[in-house]
Order: sequence, then C-alpha cells, then structure tokens
Amino acid sequence: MEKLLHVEMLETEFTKDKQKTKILHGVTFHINKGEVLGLVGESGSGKSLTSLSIMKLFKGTSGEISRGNIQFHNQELTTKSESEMRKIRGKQIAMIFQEPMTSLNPVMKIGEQLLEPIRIHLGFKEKQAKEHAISILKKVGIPRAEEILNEFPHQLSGGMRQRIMIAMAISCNPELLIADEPTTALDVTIQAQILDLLKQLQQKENMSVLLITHDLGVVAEMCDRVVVMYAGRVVEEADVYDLFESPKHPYTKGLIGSVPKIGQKKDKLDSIKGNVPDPSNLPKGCKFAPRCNDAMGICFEEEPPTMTFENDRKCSCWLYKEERGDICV
Amino acid sequence: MLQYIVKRIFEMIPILFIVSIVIFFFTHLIPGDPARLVAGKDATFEEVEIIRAELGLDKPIWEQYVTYMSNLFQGDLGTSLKTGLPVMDMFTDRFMPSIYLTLFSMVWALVIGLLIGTFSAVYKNKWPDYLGMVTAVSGISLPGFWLGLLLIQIFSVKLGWFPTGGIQGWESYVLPSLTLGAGIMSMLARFTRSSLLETLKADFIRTGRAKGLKESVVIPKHALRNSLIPVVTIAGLQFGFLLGGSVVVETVFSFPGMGRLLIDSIAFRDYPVIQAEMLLFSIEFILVNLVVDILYSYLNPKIRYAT
Amino acid sequence: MSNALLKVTNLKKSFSIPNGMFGKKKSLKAVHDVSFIIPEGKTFSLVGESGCGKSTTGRLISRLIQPSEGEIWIDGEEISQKKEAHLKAIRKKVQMIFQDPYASLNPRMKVRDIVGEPLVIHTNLTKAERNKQVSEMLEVVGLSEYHADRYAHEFSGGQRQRIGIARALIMKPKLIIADEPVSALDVSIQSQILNLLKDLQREFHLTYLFISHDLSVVEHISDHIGVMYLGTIVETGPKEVIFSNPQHPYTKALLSSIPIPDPRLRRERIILQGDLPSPVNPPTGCRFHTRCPVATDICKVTEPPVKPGVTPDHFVACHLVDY
Amino acid sequence: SSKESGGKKNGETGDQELVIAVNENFISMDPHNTGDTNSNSVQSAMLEGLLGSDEEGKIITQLAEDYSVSEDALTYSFKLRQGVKFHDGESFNAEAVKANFERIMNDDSLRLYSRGFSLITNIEVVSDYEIKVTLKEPYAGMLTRFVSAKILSPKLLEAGSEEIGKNPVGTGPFKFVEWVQGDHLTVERFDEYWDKKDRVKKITYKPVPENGSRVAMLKTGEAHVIYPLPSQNIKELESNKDVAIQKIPSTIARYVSINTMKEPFDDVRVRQALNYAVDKDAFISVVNAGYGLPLDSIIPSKTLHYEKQELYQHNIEKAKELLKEAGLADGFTAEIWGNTNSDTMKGMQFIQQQLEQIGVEVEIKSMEEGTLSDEIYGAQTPEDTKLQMWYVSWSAYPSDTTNATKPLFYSGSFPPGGANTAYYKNDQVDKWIEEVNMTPDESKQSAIYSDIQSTIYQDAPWIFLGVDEILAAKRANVEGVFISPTGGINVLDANLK
Amino acid sequence: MEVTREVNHSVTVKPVKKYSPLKEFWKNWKRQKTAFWASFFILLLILIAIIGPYIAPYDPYEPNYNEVLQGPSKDHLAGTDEYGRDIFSRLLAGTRISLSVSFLSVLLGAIGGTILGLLSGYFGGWLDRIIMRTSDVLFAFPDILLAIAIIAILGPGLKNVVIAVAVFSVPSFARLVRGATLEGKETVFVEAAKSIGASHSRIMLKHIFPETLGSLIVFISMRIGTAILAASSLSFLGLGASPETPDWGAMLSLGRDYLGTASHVVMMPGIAIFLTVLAFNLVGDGLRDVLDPKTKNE
Ligand SMILES: Nc1ncnc2c1ncn2[C@@H]1O[C@H](COP(=O)(O)OP(=O)(O)OP(=O)(O)O)[C@@H](O)[C@H]1O
Ligand SMILES: Nc1ncnc2c1ncn2[C@@H]1O[C@H](COP(=O)(O)OP(=O)(O)OP(=O)(O)O)[C@@H](O)[C@H]1O
Ligand SMILES: [Mg+2]
Ligand SMILES: [Mg+2]
Repeated sequence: MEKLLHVEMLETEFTKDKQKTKILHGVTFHINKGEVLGLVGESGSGKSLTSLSIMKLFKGTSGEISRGNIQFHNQELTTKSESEMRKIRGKQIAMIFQEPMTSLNPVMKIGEQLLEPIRIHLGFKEKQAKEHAISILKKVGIPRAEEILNEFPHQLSGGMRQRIMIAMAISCNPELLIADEPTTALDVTIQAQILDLLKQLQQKENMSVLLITHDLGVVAEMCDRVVVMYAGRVVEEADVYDLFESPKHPYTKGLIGSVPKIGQKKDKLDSIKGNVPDPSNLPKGCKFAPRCNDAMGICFEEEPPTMTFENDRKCSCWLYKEERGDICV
Repeated sequence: MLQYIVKRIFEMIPILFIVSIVIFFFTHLIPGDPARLVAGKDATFEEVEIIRAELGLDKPIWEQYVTYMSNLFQGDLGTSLKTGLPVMDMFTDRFMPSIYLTLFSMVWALVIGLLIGTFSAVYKNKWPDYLGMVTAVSGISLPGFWLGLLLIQIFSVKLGWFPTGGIQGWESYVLPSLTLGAGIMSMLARFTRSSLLETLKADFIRTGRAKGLKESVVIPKHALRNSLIPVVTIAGLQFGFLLGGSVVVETVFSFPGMGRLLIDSIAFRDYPVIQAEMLLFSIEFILVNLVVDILYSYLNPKIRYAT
Repeated sequence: MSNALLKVTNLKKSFSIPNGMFGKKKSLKAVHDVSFIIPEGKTFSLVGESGCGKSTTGRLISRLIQPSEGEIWIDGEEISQKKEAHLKAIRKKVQMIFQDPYASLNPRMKVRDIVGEPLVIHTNLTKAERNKQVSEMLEVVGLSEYHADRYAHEFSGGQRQRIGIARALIMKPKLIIADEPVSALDVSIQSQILNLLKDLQREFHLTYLFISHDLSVVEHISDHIGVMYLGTIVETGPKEVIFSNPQHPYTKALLSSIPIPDPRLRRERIILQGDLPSPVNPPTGCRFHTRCPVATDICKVTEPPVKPGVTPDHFVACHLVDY
Repeated sequence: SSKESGGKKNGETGDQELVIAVNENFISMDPHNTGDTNSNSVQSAMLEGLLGSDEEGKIITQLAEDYSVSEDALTYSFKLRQGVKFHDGESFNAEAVKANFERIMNDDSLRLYSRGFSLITNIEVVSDYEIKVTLKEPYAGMLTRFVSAKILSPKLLEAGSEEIGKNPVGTGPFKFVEWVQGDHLTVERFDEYWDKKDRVKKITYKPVPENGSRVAMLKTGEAHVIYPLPSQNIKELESNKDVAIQKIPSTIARYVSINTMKEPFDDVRVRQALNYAVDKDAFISVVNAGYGLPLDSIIPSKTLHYEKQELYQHNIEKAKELLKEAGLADGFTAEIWGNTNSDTMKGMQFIQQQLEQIGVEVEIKSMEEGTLSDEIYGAQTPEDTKLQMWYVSWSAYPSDTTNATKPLFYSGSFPPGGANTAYYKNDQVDKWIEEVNMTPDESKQSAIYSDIQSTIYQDAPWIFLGVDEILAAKRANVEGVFISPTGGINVLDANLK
Repeated sequence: MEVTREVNHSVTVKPVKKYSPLKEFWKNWKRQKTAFWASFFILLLILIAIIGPYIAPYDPYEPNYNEVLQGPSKDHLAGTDEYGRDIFSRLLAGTRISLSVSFLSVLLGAIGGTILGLLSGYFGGWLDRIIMRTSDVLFAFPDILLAIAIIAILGPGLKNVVIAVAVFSVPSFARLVRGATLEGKETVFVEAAKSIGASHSRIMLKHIFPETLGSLIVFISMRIGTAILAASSLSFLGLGASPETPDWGAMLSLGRDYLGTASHVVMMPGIAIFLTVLAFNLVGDGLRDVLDPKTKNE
C-alpha cells in the first residue's frame, strides 16, 4: 500500500517563560492512501498537537517542531516555508475541527468563507467558484445550497455547520483530510449523520482521513487502523480489528474496558486508576507505569521501546519484551 | 430596521421626559440667584426683585416647571437670562462647531486607535506593540488641558502651523481635536488590541489559516471585523466623554462650543440655557447610542438576523 | 409503584426569551408535560439530545427554577410552587451534582469550605465538628483530609467531581440529581466516577435522578429510563425494556445511532434525517414527526397520547404503537 | 520671542482688519441693559451717547455739542450735533434721543432704568437739535449715565429688545457686521461717520478666556490687541519689539471687605491691625506681578474727588500691638471668601500668608461666583450673614464717585440691598453721602468727599490693598486704540500701519 | 476552547506542592515587567504620601518673595512658583492630597457602585431597571459636567471634589459589577450554592462578589488615574482645591499662566500627574492580565 503521509520521530514543544516543554516525544506513524487512521487517547495526550504539527499551524502559539520528519508524498513538510505550507494547507491537506460553532467566522457569510479556498487554490473566478461551491454543498447533503451561501453561520444548526466545514475542507479535493474530533460536539443522531457522510465521501473520493477522537465507538465504527497515544507518545498501533480484539498495551486495555457497553451486564466497569500526568512533570520510565496494574520494576526506570509484531502491529510496553518482535528505535 | 429605529426614537420620549424633569429640578437646586447675577454687583434690592419678576423667577417652582414644559412642547427652549437672547440663537453658532469638533476627534481617534491596536496585536510583545501601547497609555494619562496648552506652545507659538483658537477654517479644528481625541484614541487602541488578541485565539482564525489564507487576509478580513464589535460599543460610550471633555478643550482653545457655553451658563445660573443644553446632550447621547446599536447590529449578523 | 421518593406530574416550563434586538419576546417551551416516578433507592435516567430539556427538568425538581405548571412530590411533599423561604428543608433532602466539575466549584474557596458549606447553612455545628464531617466525607468519595486545604483548580477533573459528590452527600440527602456528571470526563475517569456513584447508592441508600445523553452510560447505571425529545418524554420504562424492546421510533433511532466500540458490530443504522427542531417553534402533532422515518398523517396533527407499553411500568407516546 | 512665521500666516486677513482679543464673552449688544465691560467696549465702537469719556475717563461731549446743568441740579440741557446719520440711514435728532430715553424710562427691567433714568420726570424736545431732561430729585451720577445711554436708531427701537440685543444700529464710527456667538463679533468702518479720519476697515472682537491663549494669539499676530494682558507675561513681551504694552491705572479697587458687625472685627483696632499687617507693595508685586498702586483711599486715584490718605504702612509690630490692645494678642482664626478666579485665589493666599504673621489664621473658602453671591446676598439682615472677610474688587466710572461710595459704605446698602458687605455703618458718613448726592456744585462735593474718605479710611472697614493697573498689549503697528481706566477699549481712531 | 482549558487544569495537579493564591499572584506579577515597576512607583508614591511633608526640603506653604519663579536648580530641584515656594516640596506634600482625593473618591464610587451593581444584577426585575435607568441618565451627562453641576451645588473644595468624582464613578462601577454579577449569577457554582440552600446574601457576598473582585480591582486602579485627571480638570476650571493647597491639579491649573514664561511651574506638576496616572494605568493593565483567567496563563 502506498504511504501518503509518514510522520517520524516527531517532537513538538512549547516555550513558556523561556522554558521549553516538549509535548510530543518521537511520534511515529503513517497513513496509507485511501485509509482512515484513527488517533485515540485521553485529553491532553497530544492528538490535536500532532495534527497541528502536520499542518504547521503554530501561528499565535509558541509551538515549534524541534525534531523529526513529516513526509507527505515524499515532500518533507518540516523544512517548508510558511508560504509553501500555505499552498499545501486547504489544497492537499485539509482540516476540520471539533467545534463547528466556533470554527466558522460568525460575521462572514457562508459563501464568502467557502469560496476563499476555492479561489486561492483552484484559481476559479467568481461564477465558476460559486458553481463549484454549490456542487460541493450538494455533495455534503446540504439542501437549499444557493440560499445557504448567503446565510451566516449562526443561522445554521450544529450539524449543518459541520457539513459546511466538511464542504470547505473537501472543496479542493485534498488527498488527506484531518478531522479533529469532528463529532464530539454533536448529538448522537447528528453524529451518526456526519460519520456516515464522512465515510461515504472518503470512499467515493478515495481520500485518506486522519480521524482524531477519544470515542472508541467512533474508532470502531470508522477506522481501518488505529494509533493510540498517551502523554505525547504513540503507545500502540494496530489494525482496528486486532486492537479491539486483543489490545496489547495495558493503557489500550484500560480504555476499552472503561467504556460501558450496551448489553454488557457488568456491575462495575474497569477503570484506570489515577490521572493523566502533567507534560512538564512526567514520571520516569514508562509514562503510564504509575497508573498501570501490570507495571514492573523496569517500567519505572526506563521508557519501553516500540516493538513491532505480526500484522504490522506496534506497541511500546515492557510486558512484551520477551515476546517475539523486533525492537525498533 | 426602519421600524426598529422609529420604535427606538419613540422610546426616547419617556426617557427624555424624565431627563427633563431631573434636569429642571437639578438646575434649580444649584445655589445661586440668577436675578442677582443678572442685576450685577451694584444692583439694589429693588432692582433685583424687579428682574426676578421679569424673569419669572418669583413664581413657585412647580409653576415655573409647568411653563418650562409647556414651552418645551411648543419647541420653545426659552430665553437666556443672561443675554436676553433666545436660547436657540445662542446655540446656532455653537452647535455645529461642537459637533464637528466631536466628530473630528472621534474619527481620527477611531482610525489611529484601530491602526495602533491592530499593529500592537499583530506584533504582540514586539517593538510595534510596545511603541503602540506606550503611546496609548500616555494618551490616557495626560491631563487634557495640559496637552492642549503644550500643543499651542509647540504648534501655534513656536511653529506657527495652526491657529491658537477660534474657528476660522479646518486648521482651527486640528489642535482641539488632537487634544480631545487623544484619550479616546488610546482607549480604542487598547480595546482593539485586546479584542483582536482575543479574536486571534478563536477557532475560526485557525480555520482560516488551515485553508491556506495569508496573514494579510486573515487579520483584516477575519479577525478585525469580529474585534470591532466591542470596540464600537466602547466608542459609543466614549462619546459622552467627548461631550464633557470638550468643556476643557474649548476653554483652552477659546473654541466657541457648547461646553464652554454650559460652564458659563452654570456660572451665571442661566437656567434656560443649562436646561436646554443638558437636554441636548442627553438627546445626542441617546442618539449616538442608537447609532451604535445599529452599527453593532450591522457588524454582528447574529443580531441583525435574529427572528 | 410503592415508596415513590419523587413523583413528577405534568411538569411544564417555558422561558421567555428575547427575540434578537429587533423583536418581541418569545416563549420557549423547554419542558412540556413531563411525568415520571422514582422509587426510593432506585436510579431513574433521563436521556435525550442536547436541548431537549433534561437539565431544565432537573433544575425544576431541585427548584432552582419555578415550574410553569405541574406537580413535584418529594418524599410526600408537594414543592412545585413553594416560595424560596420554605424550600430550605427540601434543599437538605435534594442535592445536585453538576456536569462541569470545573465550573461547579467556586475557584476561590478551599475544598474544606466547599464541602462544608451545606453544614454552615443548615446546621449550627462548630468549625471543628464541621471539619470532622468534611474529612469523613472526603474519605468516602476517595479523597483524603490531606486535600481539604487546597483550591478546587488544583485537582483533576475526576477529583473535582468527587469533591462535588462529597458536597452533595454531606447533608445525607435522599435524592441526588446528577446532571451529566461524567460527560466532561475522559473515559478512564468516567468509569471511576460511575463506579463510585454506584457504590454510594448502595451504601447510603440514595435515589438518583441521572441525566445523560450517553445511552451506554445510562444503561450501565439506571433502573428506569425516560427518553426525552424536545421537552417531552416519548418513552419511559425499565432499562431492560428500553434497551431490548424499544417501542418509540425515536428510541430505536437513538439506540441505533450509538457507535459501538467493536468493529465487528458495524451495522446498518437508522440515520435520522434533519436536525432537532427549535423548542421555540415545536412541530405540531407528534413533536418527532418531522424526523420520524415512519410518520403518518395523524402524527402531523395530533399529539400522541401516553400509552401503556410492554410491561406495566413501560409507557410510550406514539400513535403507531399499540398494546 | 515671537515667531514671525506665525504672524504672517495668521495675519492673512490683511492689514485692514484689526483683531482684538478680550477675556470674556460679550453678553448683549443692548447698550441700555449692559453690565459688563467687554460688551460695553464693543458697543462703543458702534454706538455713541450724548456724552462720552476721554482716555482719562473725564466726561466729554459726543453726540451733544454742548450741555449744561441747572442750578438745582434737576435739569440737563443738550445741544445736539447736526448732520449725524445712523448706520441704517436714519437721521439723528432730538426725537431720536427722546425715543431712546423713553425706552429706558418705561422698561424697569433695563439696567439703566434704575440707574438714574427712573428719576426722569420730563423730556422736552426744544427744537430738532435741542433737548431738555428734568429729574425729580438731584442725582450726582446722572452725567455718567448719559455716557452709558447710547443712542440707537429709532427704527431699531421699534424692532424690539430682542433685535437690539443682537443687531445694534447707532451712529458710531463702525457698524455692526456679524456676531458669531462665542467666537467673534465683527464691525466695519462706517464711511458716513461725522468725524472723518483714517480708520481701519474692520474690527473683530474675540473672546479668549484662557490667558495663555490670548498671549499666544498676540505673539502669532492672530490678535492685534489683547486685553487684559496677564501680568506674568509682561517681562516676556517687553523684549518683543513687535509688541507694545499699555499700563493704565484703573478705577478697579482691590480690597478685603471686613464684616464690621462680627466679632472680633467690630473692633476698629483689629481692622486697622489687619491693614497694618499687609504689605501692599508685596501684594502688588506678588498678586499683580508688580503692576498696580496701593489703594491709598477708599476710591482709586482716577476717580473724581479722590484724595490721598495716609497709607497703613506695613508694620507688623504695630499690628500686633493693636491686636494686643484689642485683647487678641494670640491672634484668632477667620475665614476669607472669594471667587474661584485664579487671581482671586492668588490674592487670598497672599492675605493668608500676611495675616499669619500676626497670628491671624485665615481659612480660604473660594466659592464659585453664583454660590458666593448667594452666600453674600442671601443674608437678609446683618445678623444673618456668615460673611467675615471677602476678597473682592469694585469698579465705577471715574466720573461717578457716587457709585464708588454709596453702594459700599452707606448703611442703606447692606446686602441684599447693596454691596456694603462690610456692614459699615457710620451715621456721620451716612449723612454726608446723602448730602453730597444732593449737591450739584463740584467743589462742594469735593469737600464732602474729602471728609468721607478720611473718616472711612480711618475706620478701616476694608483691608485696603491696591488699585489695578490695567494691562493691555498691542502689536506695534496698531494706532488709536486705548484702554480706559474702567477697562473699556476705545477704538474711535483705530488704525493699522 | 473548553477542551484546552480542561487540559490545562487537569494536568496542573501537583498534589505535593501546596498552592497559595498570593504566591501565585506574586509569581505572575513579577512577569508583568512594566506593571511590576509601575507598582513600585506607586508604592513609592504612597510612601511619599505618608512621609512626604516630613522630608520636604522647604515648607510647601512658606512664600519667599526673593526667589520667585526660579527655574530648577540645586537648591530648588523643581524650581519655585510665583510665591517663591519650592515646587519640589509642594509636589511632595501634594502627593498625599492628590492620592487621597483620588483613592477616596474612587473607593466611595466603587463601594456605591458595587452595592448597586450587585443588587441590580442579582435581583434583576424592577430594581435592576430603576438602578440601570438612573445610571443611564447619569451616563447621559458627561462626567465633567456632572461633576461641575455637583460642585455647583456643594461648592468647590477638595471634599466636594471627592464627592463629585465619586458620584460620577458610581454608574460605571454599577455597570461593571452588574455585568460581572450577571455572569457570576449564571455560573454553575452559584447554582450549586443555591441548590444547597444558601441565602441570597450569602450567595452575593461569598460567591458572586469575589468573582467581581478581579475586574473591580483592575477598574479601580484604572479609575484612580481618571480621578486624578478629573480632579485636576476641576481645579483647572476653578472648582477644585483651595489655592494654597499643594494639590497637583491646583498647582497645574494655577501655574498654567506661566507656561510661556516659567514653564517649569506647569511642567513639574504636569509630569507628576502624568507619571502617576501612567503608573496606575500600567498597574491596571498588569492586574487585568494577571487576574483575568483568560490571559493569566500567557
Ligand atoms: N498553545 C499551547 N501552549 C502550550 N501548551 C499547549 C498548547 N496547546 C496544547 N498544549 C499542550 O499540549 C498538550 C497536548 O494538547 P492536545 O491539544 O494535543 O491534546 P489532545 O490530545 O488533542 O486533547 P483533547 O482530547 O483534549 O483535545 C497538552 O498538555 C496541552 O497542555
Ligand atoms: N434560563 C433559560 N432561559 C431560556 N431558555 C432556556 C433556559 N434554560 C434552558 N433553556 C432552553 O431550554 C431548552 C432545554 O434546555 P436544557 O438545558 O434543559 O436542555 P438539555 O436537555 O439539558 O440539553 P444539554 O444536553 O445541552 O444539556 C434549550 O433549548 C435551552 O436553550
Ligand atoms: Mg484535541
Ligand atoms: Mg443539560
């Protein structure tokens, strides 16, 4: 399978008071052409930051990539200038965000906002751009497309807004769509609509999707492969079936066990003890060790390396040191 | 929209009615006897009483109020006790210069304030920001009359660029509006900066950048308009400050405006002028806020389209 | 049903909301004819989508707001129209846990004062006595005395929610209204809190009104469930019935919308078309008819009556259901 | 020094326009109802009375060619100037004069009514150019009133008071052009004026209340004449060869009136002590920047019948001794009132500093003018008043000694009936004042006023401070503009070179 | 937005280190460089206000007619005024007056405004309408005019300047506090307090008032600058302190006649006012950044 995006040993840090805090530590994963990759993890594990790093959207923050490579189509993104990145953003890699409410400019008409990327990236003139916009709106299932162009975001419901966001993202036929929690703010029935739409579009256009979520249900529903993050690190990567069937990392196991499942008559849910650690104050050794029920001596001393298993599975946990598997890094 | 404006204007009537009552009694509460002041220092008791009767000040206050109100409803603002001229006549020459002064001050303050605020926000914590904010903080920290006197010394006496006062042409407005607008300019610069900084953190700015827009599009097109909403509100409220601040500026620049007239009238207990002018100020203030609300709704589509 | 701790009948609430800058006020029917019963020691859950009136129902019952119509019986006492001054006794019996563990704790107060505040209001205990009780209660919810002198924002979300629970429990209430107590938490923490709530219910014989939009959480914790749509309860019954034999088309759709965390169970779903209508202009007839996949003509004009369902304590409001 | 660049730019109005900047707004153009000096100044450019006054304030003829007063001081006869035209083309004659005087007699709300004109019993038009006015009782100030009673065009009189106040029409060397409220008032040369001379084409009067701005205008050439000139700027302007400074002793007396009915001021020794305690020269140099004269009588030296008294020389020892005699060796505390004018504030501070040296602690209460006048004239009887000391000034026409004495020292002039705020009551003085006002003979008047002055000065109802020197400045090319002792600006022969 | 905030909080749990609001404030305060130094300047001013009259090299009231209007020199750091009084000494002595006038008036205004704002925001309804409409009317009169009118009624003098400035501050404070109260009233923790049966007064004082405190402090510090300026404007118009008082505004306004001839008489008090107002504004800015949760962690 063709690799569309390859993120390797990515490290991103923020500076505050002249002090640097590294948030992402050697994040490595890839996305194949036409595939939906899920990125899961608890709040603060660095999911959004990973996506922003890919787009290099650091303006207004102190964030910067300090190490690592991001290969997109064999172009190296980390060394690209801001103006070169602008040509990629919205054209080859598009993005949608969690809050459809705040991600649209409240004082601009939908049309104006939607036409912007079409004009810049496709170079369409007024009329042509508008026609294109309308066809895209139809594609994302928006009725009354022409009227909607003249409306303002607050006149639309959350679901409609998210459709607009999707329309904006796919308007220039991107090869990669990054969707950062696209349905978290939506109701279940609307979430179902949006997920359904995303799936359809992805299949029709053969788009690759990086789907960021903390909802394991969504992952199971949508993704081909899954990357699990914890404390700025990738702790496990697997095919979606493998992951749910036989999660390897205790963290993944904990996550899956914590979710109440319908029909499962369980008086007590599994749970992960403790809390997510502070990125500026991480424990030594495996970052998950203090919360891990299976932690061993070594876990508190040394960070586990990433190990590769059959079926392209990867996991970083000392439990599998003995198992067959190549240690990379 | 038109309907709304008409409604708002109708709503002004009861407010103005209350305001007129307040003003009337407030004015008469000020100690000091206009009859005595009109008569002059060397007047005898009888003279003062004659003048008091002449001015209708010997009647009970409620009767004076009824007269005042009934005249008011007929559009008659009364006659100045001090000059014997109709209040209207005293306003005609002063009103427009005052309005121009306020408007000029507002306009330059808005333009410069927005510019400084925007640059400060965009170059946050870099030298344009520091420069802009130093200017802005200085602007609100300078006593207005002091600034005015300095400007006269520098630009009129030393350089001879602008007249020291009066109203001869547009040049006459330069120094007074500079003085009057300085505070507001600063205020607006600061508000624009913080509002813009807030907006720049918004998700839709990130969306814009993710679309591949340039900063030169993101800032003016996406950010600034959103930031203007609070700025406009502040600007409207500051109008009151302009009306009041003009008193001091008019004094410094011997500018024949409404503020100076009010001070003089208070000094002279010229009731009809004080009342008419306070009323006028209230009307102006209310109208300005109406304009602000309309502008606000223009800037903020949520309000415009609320159904 | 015997021993009903809470009985709500025909509860209604409308808000008047400003209509933009250029218009008159409008009325928003947030809760429209809601009735249910919670037996002592049981958990009743309200589920439904955002804006359907769950929180409003909770706030009405706790009398943070006053109902427009209807009755609320708590522990044999009708409180729907009581004046604020006469509510103090009820406020001891009914406590709330809020969705947002960050916002519901006063950032300027220490944990000790937050948890002890009900004691200050309702009792004449000395400071030492209060502190003792606070410490005990902190232990109960899995925190310790050692946390008492800190400010709320020094805690993680899960810990804060525990503080909120401690505050709710300190007056030994009978009814706890928990408004989305776990929605803001990460899954790993969510399960901690759900487990805690269950334990506490057993230990203190608590009755819960549990509000949530997450059906899987609801299934885990409740005995009875009420499904709300646009201000009304469309289906109510024991959890087993609702989950295994739902009758109302909305319940069915809702159930089918939940993404199931198991890739092998990917299935055809009922995807409801359109958006939630606005409660300012609710549809006529059955409020669900605009999105209902099986709606008929009658649904557009007549409001469906509440009908008995598959078991004695199961009710459905749908024209198309008949038992 | 002044920058010529400014002068050029702002002097663009041309050499034919004279700009005069004064410190206050003009109030009204109705000459029969004007109390303020600035309005008077402007009016005198356009309007003339039967009589006028010269640079010194002496009465001269203007529209009258000649006049006489009868023995009994009741009848005034005027012979009028012929061939005089009003600005609107009407001719000036006895009927016009009569119409003007009748207007004043018949309207009791006009200021001039109660100042003499209410006493008129008969106006007789003897011929077209002769007129006789008869009073019901003698009034020594009447001649001065004929100066004030400017003659307006009969046509204007018909138009009514409102029109008179806005749009005066007289016989003066300049005619009214426009009055932009608060900004300026412009007059233009009247080419048919009876006294033909070279005059400037236009004069613009501007009220400029701020001292600094007025000076700046003079320096830049925006104004040709400024009055008053702030004393602190004199030094700076003296070295400027484009500017000429005028200093004129005025009729403005500055004093502190002492409530002679309040303890401890009811003791003449205390009042004298206060007078000895104050250094008049220092007063003039500090408060008036050195421009002024000590007030060495109860009236300024320019006033008719003035007679110099022996000054209360600055003498702390004597002052202390007097206090001791009065049983106040340790001093006392008192309040001084004054308005919020910055010169007044300065003066009060000075008094405070001076009296401190003899142990009198003075608390300054500066009150806004209206409030102050309420406090002072609100008291209906001498017992009511809270007034102790009042820092104030008084000004009367040089020819009007009555007005410089009667309102201030006559016991019938206690507030609210007059300005005798010292509550000074001396039966002998009262009699003299009554008598002198019945006497038409100037030399007899002089004799009585001599007694009045010495008695009152001895009684020290005031702290006698100083007489202002009027300070004005003009650009060097201005001619024929002078300031009278009352502060009026005379532009009769104004010209620019 | 919501999510990032959660992240920030949930990860800052350091159960070992004990949190102290003061320490945290100090830590953040030190980071506000300009405001930090400005606050030192204000402390210095306060110190001068306390000891100023004792350290003044000359008697601020004592005239010396031999040294009138001298420019700044070794003997007279800021020169002398028209009475030969040492301007530096007068400035030192005036610090107390100018600061206390502005502090007092702002404090009075703040107290009045806070009470009205709290009541108005919390209870709403007719009370709110009355309070807000009244303050609208007050708003409609420009500050200075209002002050002039008040002083016209009460008479000039520092005490009345305090009252006048306080009165015209009331509506702004009332609005500010009302706004914060409306916001505070909607917070969940206030709802929580209500649900446990807390009384109105308890909710207002314990829960809502502390919420308004941050913006109140910021506004007070900004307002002090305004008050100093307003007081000096009133002096300028002849309505302020009695003339011998070394009040900065009075010095400035009485000295303005010397701008062209002995400019230090005006410049010195002008600079003092400018620096003081500047310092208060800078401190206000800094406080806003430190106290406002939105900008606090930047
Ligand atoms: N602008 C920033 N400045 C400093 N730290 C930041 C910034 N943005 C994010 N971080 C930190 O980076 C870490 C990862 O944040 P990120 O937003 O990637 O988490 P996430 O996995 O997307 O969480 P969530 O599920 O809550 O969205 C967090 O600890 C956060 O505090
Ligand atoms: N105080 C109020 N004033 C006006 N409208 C209100 C008020 N409180 C709630 N509403 C409206 O009532 C409706 C029901 O709100 P409610 O908060 O009860 O919904 P909910 O089911 O709890 O939703 P969510 O899942 O978003 O919490 C919503 O449309 C809401 O906007
Ligand atoms: Mg995220
Ligand atoms: Mg809710």
